[in-house]
Amino acid sequence: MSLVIDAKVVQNKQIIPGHYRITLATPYCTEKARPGQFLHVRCGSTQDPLLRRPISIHAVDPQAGEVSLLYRVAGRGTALLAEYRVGDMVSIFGPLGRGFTLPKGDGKVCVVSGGIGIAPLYFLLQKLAGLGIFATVFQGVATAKQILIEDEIRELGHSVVVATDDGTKGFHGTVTSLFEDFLRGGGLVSKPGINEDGLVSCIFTCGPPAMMKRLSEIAAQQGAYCEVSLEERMGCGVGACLSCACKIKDGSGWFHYRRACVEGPVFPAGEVFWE
Amino acid sequence: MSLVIDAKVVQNKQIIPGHYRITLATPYCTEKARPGQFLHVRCGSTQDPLLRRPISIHAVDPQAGEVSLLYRVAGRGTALLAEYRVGDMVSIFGPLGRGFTLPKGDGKVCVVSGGIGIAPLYFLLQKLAGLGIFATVFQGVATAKQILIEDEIRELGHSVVVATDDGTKGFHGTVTSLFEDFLRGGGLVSKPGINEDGLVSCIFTCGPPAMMKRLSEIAAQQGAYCEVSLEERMGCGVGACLSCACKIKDGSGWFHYRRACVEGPVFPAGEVFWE
Amino acid sequence: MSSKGSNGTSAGKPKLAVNVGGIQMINPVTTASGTFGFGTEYAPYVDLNRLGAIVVKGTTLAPRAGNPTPRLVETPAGVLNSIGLQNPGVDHFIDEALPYLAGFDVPVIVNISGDTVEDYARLADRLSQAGGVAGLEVNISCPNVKKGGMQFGSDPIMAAEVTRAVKGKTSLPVIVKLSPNVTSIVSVAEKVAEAGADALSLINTLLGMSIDTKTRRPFLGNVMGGLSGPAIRPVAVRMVWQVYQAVKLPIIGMGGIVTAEDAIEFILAGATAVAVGTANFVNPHTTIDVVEGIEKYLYENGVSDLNELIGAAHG
Amino acid sequence: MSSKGSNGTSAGKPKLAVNVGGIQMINPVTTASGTFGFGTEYAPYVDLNRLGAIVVKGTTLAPRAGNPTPRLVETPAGVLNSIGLQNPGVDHFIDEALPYLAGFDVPVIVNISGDTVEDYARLADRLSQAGGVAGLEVNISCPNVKKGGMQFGSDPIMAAEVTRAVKGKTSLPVIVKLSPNVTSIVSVAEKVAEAGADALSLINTLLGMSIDTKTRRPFLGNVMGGLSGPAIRPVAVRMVWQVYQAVKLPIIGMGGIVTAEDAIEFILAGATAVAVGTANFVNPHTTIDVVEGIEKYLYENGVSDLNELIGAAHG
Ligand SMILES: Cc1cc2nc3c(=O)[nH]c(=O)nc-3n(C[C@H](O)[C@H](O)[C@H](O)COP(=O)(O)OP(=O)(O)OC[C@H]3O[C@@H](n4cnc5c(N)ncnc54)[C@H](O)[C@@H]3O)c2cc1C
Ligand SMILES: Cc1cc2nc3c(=O)[nH]c(=O)nc-3n(C[C@H](O)[C@H](O)[C@H](O)COP(=O)(O)OP(=O)(O)OC[C@H]3O[C@@H](n4cnc5c(N)ncnc54)[C@H](O)[C@@H]3O)c2cc1C
Ligand SMILES: Cc1cc2nc3c(=O)[nH]c(=O)nc-3n(C[C@H](O)[C@H](O)[C@H](O)COP(=O)(O)O)c2cc1C
Ligand SMILES: Cc1cc2nc3c(=O)[nH]c(=O)nc-3n(C[C@H](O)[C@H](O)[C@H](O)COP(=O)(O)O)c2cc1C
Ligand code: FES
Ligand code: FES
Repeated sequence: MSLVIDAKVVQNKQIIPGHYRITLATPYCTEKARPGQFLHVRCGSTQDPLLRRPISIHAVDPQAGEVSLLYRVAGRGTALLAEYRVGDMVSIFGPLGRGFTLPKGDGKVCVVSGGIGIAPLYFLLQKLAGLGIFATVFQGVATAKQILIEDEIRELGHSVVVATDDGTKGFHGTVTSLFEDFLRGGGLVSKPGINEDGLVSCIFTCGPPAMMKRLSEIAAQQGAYCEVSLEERMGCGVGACLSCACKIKDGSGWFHYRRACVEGPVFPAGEVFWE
Repeated sequence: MSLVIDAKVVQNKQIIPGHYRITLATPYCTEKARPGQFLHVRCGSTQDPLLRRPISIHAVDPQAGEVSLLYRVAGRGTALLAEYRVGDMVSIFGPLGRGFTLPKGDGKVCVVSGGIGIAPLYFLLQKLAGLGIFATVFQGVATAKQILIEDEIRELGHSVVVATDDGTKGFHGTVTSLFEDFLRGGGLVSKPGINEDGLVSCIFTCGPPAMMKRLSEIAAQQGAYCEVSLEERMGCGVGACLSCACKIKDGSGWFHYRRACVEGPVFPAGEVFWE
Repeated sequence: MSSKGSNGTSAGKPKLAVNVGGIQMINPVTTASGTFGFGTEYAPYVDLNRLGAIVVKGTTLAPRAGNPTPRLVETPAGVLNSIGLQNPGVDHFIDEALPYLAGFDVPVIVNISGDTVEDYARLADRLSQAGGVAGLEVNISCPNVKKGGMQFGSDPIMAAEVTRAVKGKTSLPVIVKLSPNVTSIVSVAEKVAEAGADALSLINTLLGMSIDTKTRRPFLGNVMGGLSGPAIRPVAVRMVWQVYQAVKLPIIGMGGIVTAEDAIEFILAGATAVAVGTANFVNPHTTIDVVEGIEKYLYENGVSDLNELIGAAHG
Repeated sequence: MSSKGSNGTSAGKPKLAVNVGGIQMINPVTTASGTFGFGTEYAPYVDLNRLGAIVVKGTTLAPRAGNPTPRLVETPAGVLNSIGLQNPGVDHFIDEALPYLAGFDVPVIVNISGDTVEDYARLADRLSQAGGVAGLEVNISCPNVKKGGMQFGSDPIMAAEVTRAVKGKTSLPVIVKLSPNVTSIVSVAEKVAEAGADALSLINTLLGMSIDTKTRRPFLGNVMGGLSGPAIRPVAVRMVWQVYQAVKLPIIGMGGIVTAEDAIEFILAGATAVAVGTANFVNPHTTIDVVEGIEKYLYENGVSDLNELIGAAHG
């Protein structure tokens, strides 16, 4: 079960311009959370903004009993969240939603992020490292300054390659092009230690819809299992309001709506009805 | 002219339960403010609460360029204000309104407060002390624990006598009874140094309407000049919205509405159309 | 008063029970349709047996897919939604949701919507025979569907017709849920009362919209949506006040209730019961907090029975 | 585009000027009647010459004392007011306020209210002869007065009658201000358009109320009041959107505008101009901030003329 908790802010720091990491003391969530799940966060204490904001669980520190969120200041709610200081209490509700399926078999695991999409994937990478699974992380950002937590990911033992839209660092182009390049065994990433495990068996991705759609096509071509984390505006977070409807294939070539907050936000890429 | 300014919080401290004093760095207001004027304060940064809150200027420190407000946590806005910490910025608009008329002639000056009504009167007492005028302050509160800034007033050179509804300190009864007792030369306050200047020439008062009404009657009987600071719900603070209407005598035995924010909040007691 | 409680005050807890058109509720707090799912979703957070009643998500004859996304956008102190009555249809409701709810000891009120008067009648018929339903809430006021919905709600004659059709097919208490998007809510309430409604729910959402200045297009997939939440409370309280003065039916008041104080505002205006809607999204425990807060208010104000407060602000 | 500005973008500032039913405005931003006094009150904070127009406090034939206090109560993201059209009467306005405003180079629009159709006609007559008035805004929608006011606004036939009466007595542009407390704002707008209105203002306040749970009595001295502020913006935008689709008159949009983005939302929905109301109370400089913000938006989005954005969200 998920709970509404007032959690104490342990840290709330801007890590790159417009992006913050907030660390909350919450042994309950630390214990319950699985990668891909989110917290429904109350930003501020008044009726404006009114609703909670869904933010993925970014990292978990079981020893300290702390959970971290990595967030981009996108509007009013996240701007208020950025004002919280150490010692303040934040009302969180969670962990909520269905997370990533941890891989069991062999084969290469790839993690592909676009922008702030790296947030939930880091927690996944923590868990993978704990299972002795080391992934190659493809991080796409607009420009070098927006690269997030590259070192932290390396510290877990994973490899990281970066694509920037403007070519200021790493691969010059989209992260999907970088990934395709990798699959072809070419270019920037075909250096020792990255592409040597052979077949890609599993892809986890979070980012803009167009990126995730393209990756799900690539995964299908490769015969790799792929999971995507979808974003939809949320109300209740518990499946009651039907606002977070996502189009999921219904088996007959058409779609039915599924709720990102309970049946997702992580879905097998092959089940998503992409538009 | 009054201005909208973001002023830095120098201090914000609970001085008795539910009552705070906030000190703001604002040389502009320090210079412009006159006793009885108020600031229109934005509590929080969102659209709930939406309106500013009128709070009287409580004290001014010209050397430091600081203005203090003394406020009671009455609802949502003041509760949010209590959360501001040193270094935060508060949006203030002011000084606004018409303040007290500083006395020129001889005769005893009396200052009578009920509850949080002491807030604007302290600034008046600062100014009076500066003019070498020392007043007798009658402070009425419900119970001893709610006595406010008694020592600070004494430090300015004024005398203070207290009335508590429950008799836990000073006079047991209302502050108006205490004041009447004083006028009759009796009881608690007729000790050396208080009632020796002779006739009361001037009364300044702020507190619950019933208290101010009674005082204005007493003042009329005594032939003393009396000013009251009225409270009415405010919108704009500049005279445009007509929400802060106060009933003022129109000369024909009836009343017309006057705006507390520009024609007040301080009015000569004799002009108020009491109900 | 012969005995005193151990804490020295008058004996016993204040009485919270109310009766809404024949539905006996242990307290005046219920859920606003569409904000509490079928109850299941909130069961981990709320002991459903502690609610006065549960009003479930709007049900239609056939399943509905609902509107395109985005379906929800926040506005100042409010929320616009255009869910579009997504629901699995009445048969699925009867087969799947009702048996689950039968496990609780709480009146279940089913919110029904149709495209035609006949639809409403058939829904009433089906649900009356299903068993386990305590009452019907007739939604003649949903702004989020093309046909039916608000059209019925904004025309007093049509509203009465739907009411009569439902009454003709059921012996369950019939609560008619009114639309606030009308010139005179009182006219609609009067006609619906004449047509035999047992109670009224008000208000449904205000029709609104919001435009994204980045894309220069409406935010909601369905362009317009229904405004709910604290923003609309003053309108809702006013309508309860007006209808209470004009019509002698019990009212379920709703629109922006977040705290017990908000609920009491509605009760003082004339509501016999209140429903919590959007606030559930913010705090899943709101309904119970409101129940407890009302009890505390009664206690602190020396009111022994909630019924004494109903309409008390009319003085 | 032959020349480029020094910063590399297309030459020149974006054009902000609009025309509202014959009133030429240097930008689309005006003030909502009753929230900006007679202009004087805000002159220390706002260079009145930088406004598109000034709409002054509602004026009546005879002076009015207004309603009992309290007249204002805050609600979530909104404000309820029941000022009750306190004003010194049209003669006083003409003698005292107009000469002051004549010192500025800004169109002055006078908001008029009456108890009878005849009142409106006489006000139109008086003000047309006074000189210095750029247009009349006919308030058929004030919820805070017993007679007239909203009654006219909620009945399309009456609304049209008032419009015709005013048009018959003036050659000034006539803007009719509509009430949102109706089932169909479009029906009212259509009738008013037929009756010869030159422009429409929408919306006035939503009728609401609030009850004090401590005293158990309505907060406002006048019981009900008009709801304004950000809370009502979704309703206002929706109404502008609907009326824009149905009626070919320029619209002054208002209801909860606080930022330039809010103003653009109204313009995209179909407003030619916008009015800032309650937000003036929060920040006396709001009107100018909105003017500057709109200019910035146009600039950043490469829109050379604001008129291109009017109704652009209809796509
Ligand atoms: C399951 C889930 C997990 C998420 N995890 C993260 C995360 O780890 N880090 C992070 O920075 N963000 C995350 N988001 C997105 C985050 O919820 C939004 O950025 C946030 O709600 C914006 O709130 P705001 O008040 O700051 O912005 P608003 O003022 O509400 O809106 C600003 C902008 O954000 C967009 N937006 C608002 N709500 C959502 C939403 N629910 N989904 C997508 N876009 C939205 C709006 O379209 C608008 O352009 C997640 C969203 C979901 C659904
Ligand atoms: C000119 C003036 C000077 C003031 N000076 C001070 C001061 O120095 N210190 C101080 O503590 N308070 C002062 N007040 C009162 C103060 O403005 C209110 O307590 C405050 O606005 C309450 O805001 P809130 O959001 O905390 O309460 P809300 O949630 O808005 O309301 C809580 C309670 O406060 C009452 N209230 C709300 N607004 C007003 C108002 N404008 N006037 C009176 N009561 C109101 C309500 O009736 C309610 O019971 C002054 C008021 C005026 C008009
Ligand atoms: C997401 C959502 C879905 C809703 N669905 C329904 C519905 O199916 N049937 C109905 O009668 N009302 C529906 N409503 C309206 C609510 O029941 C209620 O009347 C309204 O939201 C006002 O209450 P609130 O402000 O407490 O939310 C819905 C409201 C919301 C926010
Ligand atoms: C205090 C106050 C007084 C008002 N007085 C008038 C008036 O005299 N005439 C009128 O047509 N509208 C009046 N209105 C309505 C506003 O002009 C405007 O239509 C409404 O407030 C919505 O805009 P806002 O949300 O920006 O305030 C008044 C509004 C307020 C808040
Ligand atoms: S957010 Fe309410 S159903 Fe998903
Ligand atoms: S507060 Fe607006 S006129 Fe006084």
